[in-house]
Amino acid sequence: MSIIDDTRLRPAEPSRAVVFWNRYRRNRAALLGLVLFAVVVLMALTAGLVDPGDPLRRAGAPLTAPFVDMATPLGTDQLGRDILSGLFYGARISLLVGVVATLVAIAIGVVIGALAGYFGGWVDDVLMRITEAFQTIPNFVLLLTLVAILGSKIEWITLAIGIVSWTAPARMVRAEFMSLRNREFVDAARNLGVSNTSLIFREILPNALPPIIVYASVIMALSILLESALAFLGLGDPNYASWGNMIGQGRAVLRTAWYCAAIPGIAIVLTVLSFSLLGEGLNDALNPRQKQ
Amino acid sequence: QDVKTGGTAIVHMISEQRTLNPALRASTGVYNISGKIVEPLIDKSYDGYEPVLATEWSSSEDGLAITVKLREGVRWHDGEDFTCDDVSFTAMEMWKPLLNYSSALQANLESVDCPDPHTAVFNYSKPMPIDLFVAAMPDLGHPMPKHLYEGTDILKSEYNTAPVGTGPFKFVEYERGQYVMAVKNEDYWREGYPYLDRIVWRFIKDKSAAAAALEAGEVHESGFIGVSMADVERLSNDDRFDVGTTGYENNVAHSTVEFNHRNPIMADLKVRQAMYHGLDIDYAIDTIMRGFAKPGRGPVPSAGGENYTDDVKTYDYDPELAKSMLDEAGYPVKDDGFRFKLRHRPAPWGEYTQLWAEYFAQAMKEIDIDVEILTNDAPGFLNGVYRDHDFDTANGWHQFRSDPAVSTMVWLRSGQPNGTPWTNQFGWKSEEMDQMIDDAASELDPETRAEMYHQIQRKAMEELPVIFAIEHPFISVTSKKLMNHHNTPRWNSSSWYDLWLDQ
Amino acid sequence: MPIPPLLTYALRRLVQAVPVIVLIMVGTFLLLKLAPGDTVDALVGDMGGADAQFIERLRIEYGLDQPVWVQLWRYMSKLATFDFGWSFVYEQPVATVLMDRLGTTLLLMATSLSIAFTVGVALGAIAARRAYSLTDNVISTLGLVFYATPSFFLSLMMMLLFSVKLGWLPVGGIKTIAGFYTGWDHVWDVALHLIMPTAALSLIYLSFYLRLMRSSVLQVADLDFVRTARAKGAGETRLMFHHIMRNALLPVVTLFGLQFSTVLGGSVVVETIFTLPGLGQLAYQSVIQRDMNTLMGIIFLCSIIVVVVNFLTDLLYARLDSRIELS
Amino acid sequence: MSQDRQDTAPILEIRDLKIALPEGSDRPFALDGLSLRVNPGEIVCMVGESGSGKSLSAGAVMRLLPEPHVYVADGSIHFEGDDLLAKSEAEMRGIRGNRISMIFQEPMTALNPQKTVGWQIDEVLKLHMPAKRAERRKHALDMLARVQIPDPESAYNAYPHQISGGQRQRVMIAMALALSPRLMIADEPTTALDVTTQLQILKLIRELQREDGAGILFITHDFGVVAEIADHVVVLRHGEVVEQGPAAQVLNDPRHPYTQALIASVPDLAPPAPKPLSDSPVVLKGTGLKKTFAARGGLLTGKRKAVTAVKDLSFALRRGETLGVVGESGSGKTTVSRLVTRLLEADSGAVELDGADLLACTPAQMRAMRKNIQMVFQDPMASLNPRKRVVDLIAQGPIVHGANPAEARENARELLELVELSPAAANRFPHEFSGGQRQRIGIARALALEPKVIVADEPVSALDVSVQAQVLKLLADLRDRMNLSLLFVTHDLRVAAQLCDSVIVMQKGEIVESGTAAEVFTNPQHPYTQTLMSSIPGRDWTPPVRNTDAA
Ligand SMILES: Nc1ncnc2c1ncn2[C@@H]1O[C@H](COP(=O)(O)OP(=O)(O)OP(=O)(O)O)[C@@H](O)[C@H]1O
Ligand SMILES: Nc1ncnc2c1ncn2[C@@H]1O[C@H](COP(=O)(O)OP(=O)(O)OP(=O)(O)O)[C@@H](O)[C@H]1O
Ligand SMILES: [Mg+2]
Ligand SMILES: [Mg+2]
Repeated sequence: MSIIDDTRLRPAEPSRAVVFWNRYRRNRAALLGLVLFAVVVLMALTAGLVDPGDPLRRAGAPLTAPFVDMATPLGTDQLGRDILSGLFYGARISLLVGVVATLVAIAIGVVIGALAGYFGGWVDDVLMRITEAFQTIPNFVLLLTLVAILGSKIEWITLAIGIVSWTAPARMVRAEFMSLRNREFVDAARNLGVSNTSLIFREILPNALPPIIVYASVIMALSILLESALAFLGLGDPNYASWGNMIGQGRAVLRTAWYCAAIPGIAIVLTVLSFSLLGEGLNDALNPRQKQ
Repeated sequence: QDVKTGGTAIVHMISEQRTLNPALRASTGVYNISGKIVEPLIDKSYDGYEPVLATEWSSSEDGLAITVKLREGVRWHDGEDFTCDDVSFTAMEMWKPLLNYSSALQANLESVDCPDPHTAVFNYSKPMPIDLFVAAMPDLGHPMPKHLYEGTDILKSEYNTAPVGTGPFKFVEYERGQYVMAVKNEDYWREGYPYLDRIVWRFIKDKSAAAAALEAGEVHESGFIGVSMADVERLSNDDRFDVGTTGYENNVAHSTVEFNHRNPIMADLKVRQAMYHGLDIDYAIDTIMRGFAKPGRGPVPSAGGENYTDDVKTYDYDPELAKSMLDEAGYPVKDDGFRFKLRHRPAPWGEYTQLWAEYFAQAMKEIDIDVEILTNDAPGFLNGVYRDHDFDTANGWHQFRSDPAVSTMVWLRSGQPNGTPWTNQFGWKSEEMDQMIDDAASELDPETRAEMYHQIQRKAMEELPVIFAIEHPFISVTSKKLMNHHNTPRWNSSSWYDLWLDQ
Repeated sequence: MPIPPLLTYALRRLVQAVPVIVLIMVGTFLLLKLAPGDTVDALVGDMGGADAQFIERLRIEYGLDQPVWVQLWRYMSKLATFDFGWSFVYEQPVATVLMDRLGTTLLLMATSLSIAFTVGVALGAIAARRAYSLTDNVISTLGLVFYATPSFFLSLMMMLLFSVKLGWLPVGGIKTIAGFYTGWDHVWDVALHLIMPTAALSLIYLSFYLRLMRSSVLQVADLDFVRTARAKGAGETRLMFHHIMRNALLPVVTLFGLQFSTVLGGSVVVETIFTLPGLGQLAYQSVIQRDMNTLMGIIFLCSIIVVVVNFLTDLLYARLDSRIELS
Repeated sequence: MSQDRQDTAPILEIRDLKIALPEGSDRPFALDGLSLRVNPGEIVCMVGESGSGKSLSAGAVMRLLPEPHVYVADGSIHFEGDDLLAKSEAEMRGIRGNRISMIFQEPMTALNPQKTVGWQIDEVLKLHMPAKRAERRKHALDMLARVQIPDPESAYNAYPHQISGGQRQRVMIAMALALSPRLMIADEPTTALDVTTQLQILKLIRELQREDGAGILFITHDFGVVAEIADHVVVLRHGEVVEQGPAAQVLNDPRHPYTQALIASVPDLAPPAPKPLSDSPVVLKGTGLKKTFAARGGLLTGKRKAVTAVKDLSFALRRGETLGVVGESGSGKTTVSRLVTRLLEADSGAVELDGADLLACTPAQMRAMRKNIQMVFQDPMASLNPRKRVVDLIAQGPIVHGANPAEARENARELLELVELSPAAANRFPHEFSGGQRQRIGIARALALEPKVIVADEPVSALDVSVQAQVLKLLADLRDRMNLSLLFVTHDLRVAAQLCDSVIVMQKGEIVESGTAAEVFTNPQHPYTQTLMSSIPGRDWTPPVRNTDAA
């Protein structure tokens, strides 16, 4: 053994998950985000277990204030529906809308962005023109149009939100792909005879994911806000208790029964906040740039 | 109290009225503005029909000719004289071919003769009941100045959005999306009127914002339930405002539940009756309408005068009964906990319609019927229900227009072409009912006519082609600074010549 | 005479924008045709009903009885001559309808975006400067909270507080109706009316700029040339203003261009609540009314605005980034 | 001489400096007990492998450590007798750039891209020199002239991106010397530059320092540079000083085994005896290759000028031969390697592999052909997919070409042993290895397909010298054992000299000279080749006889 020896391995590092977690928990705000997020998830999961069943059922006298009747601890709305129950079921809808719309947006964005960024040239030109077109139409107006076409079913609303949100991830994926496709490991794989599809999805995509995952939290937050704005305009799906619907209807009684709108409003603020904080935490953990 | 003259009254309007020509568009929204600028031949007061531009009217024996005497010395806002030519032109060029609803009413109008400048003779090919004619005139009888329209494309005339009339106020400007303004007509034929200097209609789409504007004193009146029901109730306890339904006697609406009778389940009378028993109408009136309503009793509302009767079959809230009726009808509860599933389309107008739909779904769930609400915007709704018939149940509100013949009967009469909104597109057809409606429409004797409508009303309550669940007038919130307000049964559509502002 | 490079550049951008705009127009047209119902349905709905012949006649009048592609062709060939057509809902030429609203919307967007931009950038820079301190935490948290608050919620709360409770600000509208102000009084009046809507819009977008600027500053502060400047003996303030800011602004400027159209969408809700006669609300109404021509006009106008704004941000970018030369 | 050094008053004196690293780092102290002094007019070179703490010691002197995570835990730093560690931040600002100045490695990024060169020089003057604007401008122009920038006036108004890398580094130097500092710290100031430019810069630093009599703390990892410039050498390893002394002594008679090993790793310039290859078959042959990067410009930049990266290039590579491609940055070396492997499409020309024209293959045929021609890349980190385990990285090629995955993985483990890595490495991810180890994995991956030709683009230029030697040795061993042909691209002439049988020298996309390594190195014909050869830093220094076994 000589003094300089580069064949001896370093001791094995802790697994990625552990490293990730260690980085993540350094950010205290992100931890708060995680806790809030966990609460929302828990609410979504336990809706129906903890609380009286159907959130659309008449549960008590209309417009009972919070903490007055213990059967409806957070009060009831105009039709006597239990707000607490709506809050729990609403968590389910908000998460569902957030997650599914995000998946849709990311899926479209990844495909378009990956093809444009990987192939460049005219493929890029065509796809980017389409992306620009989508970006130029105000997204909320497009959303309204889609909802006008598809109707206000929660499935369609979610899909529509996904459709209006894909441009940003597409641009991002494209940028990532454009920088990654010139990286040597891509050349290395190509030089091994790997096909384009595998190059795109097996070699490049996994490396492009971290910023996309971070951005997913932004889309998720925006999706929830979009859904609530739709509901505010009366275009929500009334078959489900969603926070947006609750605010949309609650605001009619804002002056007399503030809690109908304020409680779900705060729930939205906290949930969106949790996504944002989560996103920042993920960003710190996945793309460590600056050392604190 | 002494009348004060001058001042500007500011009125809230929920939605913008793009055209202001009441001879092209019959809708309360249009009248709300145009009523002050353009006058009808006849208006309605609490004492009955009141001459405006017409001074007297009479019918020939056979009902084929109606003669109307016109007021003399009336001038259009541009200074031209108002004459029979204007009436004749408007009736033939606008009321008959272009005016919604009026086309059906005037379908048999052959010509309008002008024996002298202030006499108009309406010639019909089939008898026209004078009562019906008169009842229709406040809404469907606005003459427009011939000299401004003749020889132009009437639908694209600039005067459609800048109307020239004979009314107490003259149109000034229309700022899209913001307001319409009209000023005092110094040359008004009613001497000494109007009191106000100016009226401004402000468009505020958002109901909460409208309530805020009322409270901030930026708006004096909001009609047609322009604020949320909660705010109506709240402001009714605020002594700065008069809140009430007076002045809407001629503008009463029903909140309804409509069935698609093409669906065999809905076609089953027992099911419809059971569903009616499942609806707690009183609860809905209390919570949704805040008490400003009463239970419906069929197609003619209590505001329908002699044509109305309350001697009809009624359906009390009794969910247990409803359930057993459904069981009997052969729709027991299945494994999924429901008897059957309904796709329900709510009309997208207004907060309480939405709530009514949600209450309907809620109530149906109590009797084990699953209701899926399909929300759409207006064209989507109208298409879904009235053209594609893609629904099981629907709800909305329908306005009664002072006479059953020109309003509610279309919901029961079969035979309208597909896609005509607010007609019987429900797949319900009863030869008997059709006959009864036709007979009533051409019956000239008022008493017999009323009796015929009672029959129709009773039959409708038995067979329930549509549930006329709640009858509600509209509600106004009015600042107490306004005087002489809501003093006619269609006040928001009237000319407001005697309105004044106490300040 | 040689054409100035800026002009050629502008021309090239214009030519590039044409296919995008055509794509948008055709896409929107077809999309809207997919929606159930048409203008006539909406109009009749608005009127409170009409009889069958009347409806039939309107359809023919508006050309809605033609096959879709005929309608599309008619529309596009008119558009090519900058004829936006007639709005059946407003019974006015679309161009008039749009021009009525454009001013308000541009005013609203311009003020809220510039406030959002300047305040966001300033706060972002301050937060980054004191990264991980209390100041940073307060600024960042506030930014996130505003970002997380639905705009309608914020608007309603503001209206409740400032108009109803305190009576300081008018509830809505763009000016005092029947106020008949002129000159500076008019300007002041409009400004008063715009305070709340502007605040509601800008607070939301502010947080975007704030967060981006913060991370951008942190990133730039780590770059070598900042270290060089430090080694020259430059103080923190000098570093921030002369070295970091300008470089950190670049991504923020890009976002500014990208976000412009989003703001128009975002203003739908705010305009509705504050009754501002702007394009956002008009767009929403046009969708609901199936007012094809008006909606298409808005989208067209909006595309033009976005193209212009992107062009301007590119110029700004080029001005800020000496590495880019327009040719 | 060592006596003299102690007598003069030092400009900089560091004693027992300890710099603490944040918790969780690989070692608690980045620097542990560094002592050194810099006398006036003296260049002290600090050498050591990557991560040994060189940059942090410079940071400590400037008081620009990334506190509070990294801080001076112990020791003292005296500058002209003053205790720097006791100075306030304001006092330090007065010293930085004025009495102590600094040059950094990357001239690309060390200048603010948004400010003109003149502004940036002016900034340092403005901060420390009470003078009028015109006066400062004149001074700045003088400085630019002093660092031999051709047209100082236009350089003054230029943005950094408008001048070349070498000129940028001159600007940095001008900035550093503008106020005649007592001490200048240069952190690898020439590493990013071409050999020819490097030599010019080194000479410039030397001259200017002679004129001003400043002390220089010069950080480098290249013993060639040390030999070129140093008066005194400090050798660092893992934050500890292993040896220091006068340059001549450390270079020619290193005492510490580590220093000895380091010096032994420096390739010497004598090429090996030519192998008898003329009768082996040609495996790879390029004819008339041409590549022009036609410029599809960005939206904003418009059309860029077309760059001809390679024009009319022909070569032949025989079995068992190593063909070196040398030339300075931008001469087209990488382009050649990518054309040959068809990672770039050539504009014209042919590449024959065992007689088959690669450039004429269909994509599918090409994928099959790739088996025969493999690559080793420059950046050992960037060329390994960070999301894949080593075993999968190595087995990927065979699996793509139809091998049984389980067998391919088994093979991969064996290959790891071949490149002298423990099979335990198989299940790790690339980031868990050092640079040299990663390059070994890269070699194993190339070998997994049992190719006929390996194309290596600067395979060792990202590695420390010591490791470089080992990787080169491995490569040479494998080549000989498996009778591989190697197309070896490098800008480092020392490396080329050590490994290559024949060499082609490129300039601006063209071959200016080719021949056996021995011919080209001992008797360069073309003037360009001659300049290249004479620019090799420390070319007059021959590392002492290897008395340690470096491997
Ligand atoms: N900001 C920091 N935070 C934590 N660790 C650091 C920081 N900067 C440097 N280090 C660690 O300190 C050690 C010495 O770093 P330094 O930059 O001085 O090395 P170097 O000798 O200059 O290496 P190179 O030749 O690669 O530039 C390394 O192990 C590095 O990981
Ligand atoms: N993708 C590309 N697009 C445009 N120009 C390019 C591209 N790749 C290389 N060039 C240009 O081609 C020329 C040759 O580049 P190449 O990378 O082959 O040089 P090199 O000899 O490998 O340099 P280095 O030693 O810096 O790696 C350079 O002028 C470079 O700017
Ligand atoms: Mg270093
Ligand atoms: Mg290269």
